[in-house]
Amino acid sequence: MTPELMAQIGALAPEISLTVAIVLTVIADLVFGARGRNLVGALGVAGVAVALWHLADPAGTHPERVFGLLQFDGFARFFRALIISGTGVVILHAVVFRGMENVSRNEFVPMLLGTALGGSLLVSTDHLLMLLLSLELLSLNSYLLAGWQRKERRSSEAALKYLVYGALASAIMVFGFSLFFGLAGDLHLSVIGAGVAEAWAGGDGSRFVVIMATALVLVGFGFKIAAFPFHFWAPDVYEGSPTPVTTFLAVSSKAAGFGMLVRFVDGVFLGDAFVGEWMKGLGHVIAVLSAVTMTYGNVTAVLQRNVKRLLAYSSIAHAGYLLMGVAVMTSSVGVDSGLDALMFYLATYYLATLGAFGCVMAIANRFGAEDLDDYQGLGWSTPFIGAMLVLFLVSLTGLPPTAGFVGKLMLFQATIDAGLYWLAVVGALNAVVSLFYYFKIARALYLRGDTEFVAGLSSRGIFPFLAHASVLALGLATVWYGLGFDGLAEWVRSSLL
Amino acid sequence: MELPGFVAADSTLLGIGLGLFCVPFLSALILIFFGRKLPRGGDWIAQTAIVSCALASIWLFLQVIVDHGQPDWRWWSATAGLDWTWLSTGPLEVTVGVFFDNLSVIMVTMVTIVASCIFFFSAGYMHGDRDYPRFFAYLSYFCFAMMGLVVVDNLLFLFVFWELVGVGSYLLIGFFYDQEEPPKASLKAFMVNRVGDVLFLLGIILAWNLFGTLRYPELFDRLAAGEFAALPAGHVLAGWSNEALLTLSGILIFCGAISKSAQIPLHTWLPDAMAGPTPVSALIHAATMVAAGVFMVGRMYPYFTPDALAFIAGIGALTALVGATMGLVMWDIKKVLAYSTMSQLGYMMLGLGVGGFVAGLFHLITHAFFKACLFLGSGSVIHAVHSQDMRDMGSLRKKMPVTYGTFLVSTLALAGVPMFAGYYSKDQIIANAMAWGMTGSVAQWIPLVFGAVGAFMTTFYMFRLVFLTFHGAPADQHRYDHAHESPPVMAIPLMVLATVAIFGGGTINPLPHVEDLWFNRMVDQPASAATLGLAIAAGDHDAGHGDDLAHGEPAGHDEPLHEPAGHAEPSHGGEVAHAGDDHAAGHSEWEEALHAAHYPALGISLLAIVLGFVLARRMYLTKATDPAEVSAKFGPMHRIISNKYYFDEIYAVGVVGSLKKLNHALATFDKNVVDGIVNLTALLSRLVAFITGLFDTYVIDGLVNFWRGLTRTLSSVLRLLQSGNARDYLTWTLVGLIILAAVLR
Amino acid sequence: MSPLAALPAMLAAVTAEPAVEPLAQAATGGLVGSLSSYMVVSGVLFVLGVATILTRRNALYVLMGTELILNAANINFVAFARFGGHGIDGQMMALVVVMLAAAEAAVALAIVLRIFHDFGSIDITRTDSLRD
Amino acid sequence: MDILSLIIFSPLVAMAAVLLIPAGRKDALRTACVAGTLVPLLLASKLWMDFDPTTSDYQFVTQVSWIKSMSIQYFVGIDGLSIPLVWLTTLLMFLAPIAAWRIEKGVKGFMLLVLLLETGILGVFCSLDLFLFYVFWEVMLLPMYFLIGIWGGPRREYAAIKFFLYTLAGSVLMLLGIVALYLCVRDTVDTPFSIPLLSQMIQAKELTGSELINDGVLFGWPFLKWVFVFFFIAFAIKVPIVPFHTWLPDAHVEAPTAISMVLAGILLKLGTYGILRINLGMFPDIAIDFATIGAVIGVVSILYGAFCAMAQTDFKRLVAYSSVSHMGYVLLGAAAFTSAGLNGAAMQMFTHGTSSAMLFLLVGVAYDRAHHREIEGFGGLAGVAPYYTGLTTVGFFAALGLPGMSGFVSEFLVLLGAWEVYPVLTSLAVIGIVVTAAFLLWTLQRVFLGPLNEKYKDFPEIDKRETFTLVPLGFLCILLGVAPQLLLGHMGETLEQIRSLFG
Repeated sequence: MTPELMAQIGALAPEISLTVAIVLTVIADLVFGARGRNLVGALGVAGVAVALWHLADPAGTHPERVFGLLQFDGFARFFRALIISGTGVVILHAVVFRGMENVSRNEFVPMLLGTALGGSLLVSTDHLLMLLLSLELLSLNSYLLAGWQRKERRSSEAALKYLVYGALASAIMVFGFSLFFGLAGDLHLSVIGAGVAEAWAGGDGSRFVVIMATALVLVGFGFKIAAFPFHFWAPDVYEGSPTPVTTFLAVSSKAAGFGMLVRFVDGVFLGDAFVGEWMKGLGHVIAVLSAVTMTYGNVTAVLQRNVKRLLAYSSIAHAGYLLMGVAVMTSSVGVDSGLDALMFYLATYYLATLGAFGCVMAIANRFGAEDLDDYQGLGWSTPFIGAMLVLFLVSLTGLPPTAGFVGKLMLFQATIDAGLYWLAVVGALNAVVSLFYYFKIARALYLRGDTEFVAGLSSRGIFPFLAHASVLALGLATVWYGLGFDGLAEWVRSSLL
Repeated sequence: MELPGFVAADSTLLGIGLGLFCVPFLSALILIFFGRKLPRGGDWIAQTAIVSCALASIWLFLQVIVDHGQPDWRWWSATAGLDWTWLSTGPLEVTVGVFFDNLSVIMVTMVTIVASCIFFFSAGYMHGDRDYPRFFAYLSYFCFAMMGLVVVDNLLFLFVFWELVGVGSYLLIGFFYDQEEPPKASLKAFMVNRVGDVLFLLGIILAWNLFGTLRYPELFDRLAAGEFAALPAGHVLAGWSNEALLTLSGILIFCGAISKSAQIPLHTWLPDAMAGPTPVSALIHAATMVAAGVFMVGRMYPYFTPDALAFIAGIGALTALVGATMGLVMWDIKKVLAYSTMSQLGYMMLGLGVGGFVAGLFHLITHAFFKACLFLGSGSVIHAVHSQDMRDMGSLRKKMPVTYGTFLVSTLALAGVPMFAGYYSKDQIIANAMAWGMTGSVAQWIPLVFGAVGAFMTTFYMFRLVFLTFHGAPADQHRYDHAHESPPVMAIPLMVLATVAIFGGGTINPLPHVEDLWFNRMVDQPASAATLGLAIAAGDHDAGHGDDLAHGEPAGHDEPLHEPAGHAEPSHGGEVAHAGDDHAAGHSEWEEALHAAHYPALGISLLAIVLGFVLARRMYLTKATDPAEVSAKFGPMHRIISNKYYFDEIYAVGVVGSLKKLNHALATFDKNVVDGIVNLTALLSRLVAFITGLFDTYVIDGLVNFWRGLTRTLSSVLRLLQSGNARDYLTWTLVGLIILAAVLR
Repeated sequence: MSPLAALPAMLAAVTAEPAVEPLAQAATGGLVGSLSSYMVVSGVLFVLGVATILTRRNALYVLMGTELILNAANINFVAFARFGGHGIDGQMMALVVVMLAAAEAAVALAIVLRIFHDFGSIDITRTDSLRD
Repeated sequence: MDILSLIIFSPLVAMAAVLLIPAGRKDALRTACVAGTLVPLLLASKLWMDFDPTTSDYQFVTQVSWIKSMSIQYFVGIDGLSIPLVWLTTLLMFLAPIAAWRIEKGVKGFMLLVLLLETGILGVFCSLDLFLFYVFWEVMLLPMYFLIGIWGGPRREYAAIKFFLYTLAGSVLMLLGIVALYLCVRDTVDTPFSIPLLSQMIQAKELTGSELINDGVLFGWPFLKWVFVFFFIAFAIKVPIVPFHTWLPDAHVEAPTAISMVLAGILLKLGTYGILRINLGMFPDIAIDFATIGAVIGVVSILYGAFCAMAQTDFKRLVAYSSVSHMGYVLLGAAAFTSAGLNGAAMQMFTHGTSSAMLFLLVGVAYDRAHHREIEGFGGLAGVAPYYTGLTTVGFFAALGLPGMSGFVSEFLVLLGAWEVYPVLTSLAVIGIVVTAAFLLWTLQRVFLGPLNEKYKDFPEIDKRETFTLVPLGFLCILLGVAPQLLLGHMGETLEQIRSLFG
């Protein structure tokens, strides 16, 4: 074992600690069985904590390039942080989630950790093979997690839909990979980029190949980030799967998808051999894609009654917003400004969505309510959760003084700067539409029903406390980054590709 | 400007000026807040306040007349030191001070005296009313506003108090708030006035734009110096000549007076206003507030161009006639007086309009006293018989001699019978009207004609009133039996006013030398600053008032405004003198006409009086008395006498009947057309309001909900895609793939 | 020089696109024809896979369709690696894909069993309780 | 901490205090809120005393770097335009919890939101940094939504969301405008959000920082014109100006009395404040192009609002529409660019703040007792509630611009200033004065005068609490009518400076 090999392994410390956590949780499950529920949860959280601690990189002397497959740069760190910490919060909530009481949570935790592992590798690699591996690690776990509630018919249906859809999407993407491989003769994104440029110069036929390959691959990405028209799985799966899984899909999985997309776009299309007109076309397509996606998501969300489904559509809409960033990247100017805005927005979206789902789960735990009609007047019974939920919704709408507002600000700024005025206006108007359905939740919580106190089920113990604490922390972070977002902005800026 | 040989110092003047409206205001405040707790509802506070005001103004009055021991009639005016900056931002500065001249001194004296009488009268009249203190609070408040109106030194504040006076009237007309009529009447009064006031306001704004100041002396100086500010280019009125602008502004300003002084066509509120308590009618709708319009016109007199004055004269004449005609047919004693007031105000405007500045204002003063007396008298009657309908009255002179006496005196004064106050002022108006007719085109005779006919009718309806009320047989025995003379607190004010009604002229010489009348000696007709200014503005501009400004000696300019322009020449220099010459020339010609008109006018009015009296007597007095005696004593002669009366009745039917028809027609015109117009506008505005309301609900809200609607429809369409069928999803994916490939090309 | 230059011609063959000049150029190369034949096969497989997915309602068939697509990709990888003559990246990729396909199949079977258990059929058009 | 920041954030401190009080102890909560709103009032009064009226510069300025990454500053300060509104805000927000004393439902939440609202409003008036301005601007919306939506009348949900959507639609456009401006100067200056700096640069035509300015012609309009329009729409919706006004009647009518008072008294002023501060103060050259349109819209609002008010049968709706009419004067005066016009507009903002607040309180008194607002349903209340009637009369006369009351001064100044420029429009606007008087006095007559409606023969007289809320406002109306210089003196210099922008 040469020292630099050791160093490279050291760079993998977060992933390794996740793996360890997986193993330990499985063992704990074998040993203690159902009784070890809290222990398993604790181990999972601990693993995440350790991973994050490693990610913070106290030593700070890890090489960026590992095994020629992984690129542990700031970008990777940013996304890994989001994915892993998100998973941690999900585990916290999953342990106390009443919807899953009749099923074993002990395998659930390692599976979640596995998805986190896949995600963190996915955003770190710039090699198609590694990318494929980690992507499938993420996906396959997700399929199973979606169907976790054995007694739930809807759960298994969700799993099936997710599976079929995912299988097709990934297959198509792989086919696209193969074409790219053919064009470049290599699996490294940068080389592929060079190959693409060359091929584009090569005449109509090879351009056609480039286009086909790009389209095929975009299908795969579109599926992961749930962008129109590859989003169809999202509402059904979000609604059907257990809420913790929904949360994971909405947060970590989406983050991973975007990380992958950005890295791919950056490596392949924005490489050194930069092809102007081609990028222009691609940029416009992505811009349109983003506009359509956000509009579709917002508009369709308006009539939803089920909160999870509603949030699913909202997450589609936000995918559209995030695509604004990609559009800016691929537009003639502002690779960095676009990526900057995208990552910042992703962070804010992550805080708000995680928090919102946390509140939804808390309400579900307490009152078993998942539909707007059951939410009526509950805000008066759980002032804290209610207020927090409103706060997160405000952030998702993009109003000050929350982080969501700053995220939108960044996006609009980048978009206008790139000259995509129409896209900025569409985004602004979409914000108004989104207000309309987000505040249906707030309305149900406070404006409807009577103000008298509804007891509901109370839950004691360390994990419920931690779950609430996490919600509070997320809320504080949302406000904090809404008012003083220097730290976040710095981090994002330092994490650009 | 210092006061020529005037004993009172500025500070005294200022003290009086402020006191005149502060003291009533304080009493109003005290009464409104603590009235109920005070003994006797605190009426004594209000009375003390107003009496002290009266004393102060009388003192001032005497100061003006008597200077250094012997009479000195010289006109003076003073801005009494106070120069308070009301608002000042950037170029905009409005300061306000107290301003006295003979006119305002006379005015406050009149107002305070009449008011004092009425305050005491009210103590009897309103005795035992639930809101007794509130009544006096309102009265005091009104006096405060009225005083302010008189003593302020600029047009804007005149307008301010003008509106406050209107509020006083609004409150007092609607004093019996829990009845059906008074609130409506008060609303009508306020609204009709509001219409005139906004026009007034526009006039003020125009004046401001023309001269950049609203303080009388400065305003008239700049006007006389022809310092017209040019309107900004591109302004709608930018093309107009100075004269046209001045006329427009003058007429707009006069519009305020039209509504306030119940001139055609904004007079309709006045009769309704009689719904208020009678003392209120006496104070506000006879003596003071309605006269404020006349006072304003007098105050702004130098500002009016000949055209504007002609307009004023026309309106006045029309009002004088129409008012009188309507007075003929009323049975409600107060309505008769109301229409009479209206027509008298028309006389005043007429007088002012035809150039009889002194005559018009003189009539304002005299009329105030006897009309107040008449109203109080009617009040006393109503108090006695608890009815306002003359057909319920009759023969009251035996029961209430004091009331009768005073009432009769005032009637004579109003009719303009020689040796009574009204005679001296009214004749001057007629004379002026005649002179105007003589010095001008044919159309200028109209005021005289209308005035004369009006004078005849005035006499007629006043005596009809007197006969029906105080003479003849009691129409309603029951009421008659319960009728009684009013208590001294009501009677004494009547006497005071009646006294003034007799001696208000300052002489009882039936053929006085007009110039010797006290009012004529105290008040001089100001030269028309408009004429001067326009003349100068017409002449070469920069040289003319350029150095006038340079020397900036206002005295040189405001002398001619207040001295008889006839002997104004010495004090002028340059263009002003030149203009002054023309003016003086025109004036002397006018003097001759006036002189020539004097006796014919006298003849005309006497004729009118006699005619009116005889007619009234035959119709209402004799017809009423005879049947009783005849049927009692001489049955056989009954038919003959009654035949005799057939004459009367034929006569009545013949002449008066047609008159009545005419009046009915006019009355209906008034009721249906004029009121109709008011109602129509109200209706229209309601209609517009309704339509706008609809527009609001459907169109604009529609636009608003458009987004929501669109979103919802789109939503319900788009969700069809989400069929839940996995294979559809897969299909869509591949479709998406193809689309992507296609667009990427 | 990699077969890139020739690639358009082969795809042209697949997508029936007349591209005369590259073909002529391709004729000079030795192994061109065979690469193009691989391409044809993979293209056909891809189309078959898509067709399967679109026509069959049985979940397993659908998944098999995806397998077909994956295999089409595999053929590409291997062919390109072989003819492109750079290393064994392609072969490795192919192996990985096969492996992943197996894993996916395992997961898929589990889920499909659940579906059969819950819905009594594995017809993907019948599982539509989740919808708008 | 400087006094301005103290004023802005002291309500937040009070919020913390209120949070600690258990929800059950309602009176404690109310008292705490009143105390919490009293502090800013006192501080603002001190501010008024210390204010130097002889300069048009910003005073009590605090300028500290806040967010480095976008060089956003915490930049607050006031000038003659904002200080009256700041003081008015603190006053009305102090009266609001007193007026809302009778509210029993969710007292704690109510008081918290009121305090939050106060911070938001004060922030908007004080902030000189566009970002800060926008943050406060939006912070205001949320409490308002819940205050209307939770404590409002029957149609509160509709009213609340309508208000919210409307204002948001406007403010997102404003946000785009702000961002665009930021992009223009991002590279050239180090405080790209500072309102004073931006105004100065725009007037000096120094906005060359971005290609937006150079080749920024969108749909045939120069880019800055769009920015102007975006800002204007945002503010116009807030004012509200016909045809953006329809949220207002619903919001005002459904909101609880105290909130209607705040809405009419302050929130509407935010719009006109923005127009004066940003549209005029920042883009004078563009503002001139839109002046006539502005004046026309203003007059339309005046007449339209007045006529609509006349058509109402609902007491509160009538008052709401009268607000539309009154705010029209502000626009008319502002569009004239004359000294008198601007002074009138600025003063009208203050006077309408007092008079309309008074009207809503008065309506609230009637509603609390009768539980309906049908004008025809009342009648002859003067007999049973003389003091209530007296106060109402004062309020109505103040609202119809009676001389001697503040309304007259502002309206007179507006007309005076506007007449030089738009004689015809002004002459039309005068009709509004008449109609306003008509519907107010007509209402007075129908509700308070005439024979007593037997249903209300034991109509309770206005109580001390309500009187306490009404008297200060009435007093202000009269005081400023008698001595407008008290107010104008503070505003004059600033407005003169704004006017000087138009030559």
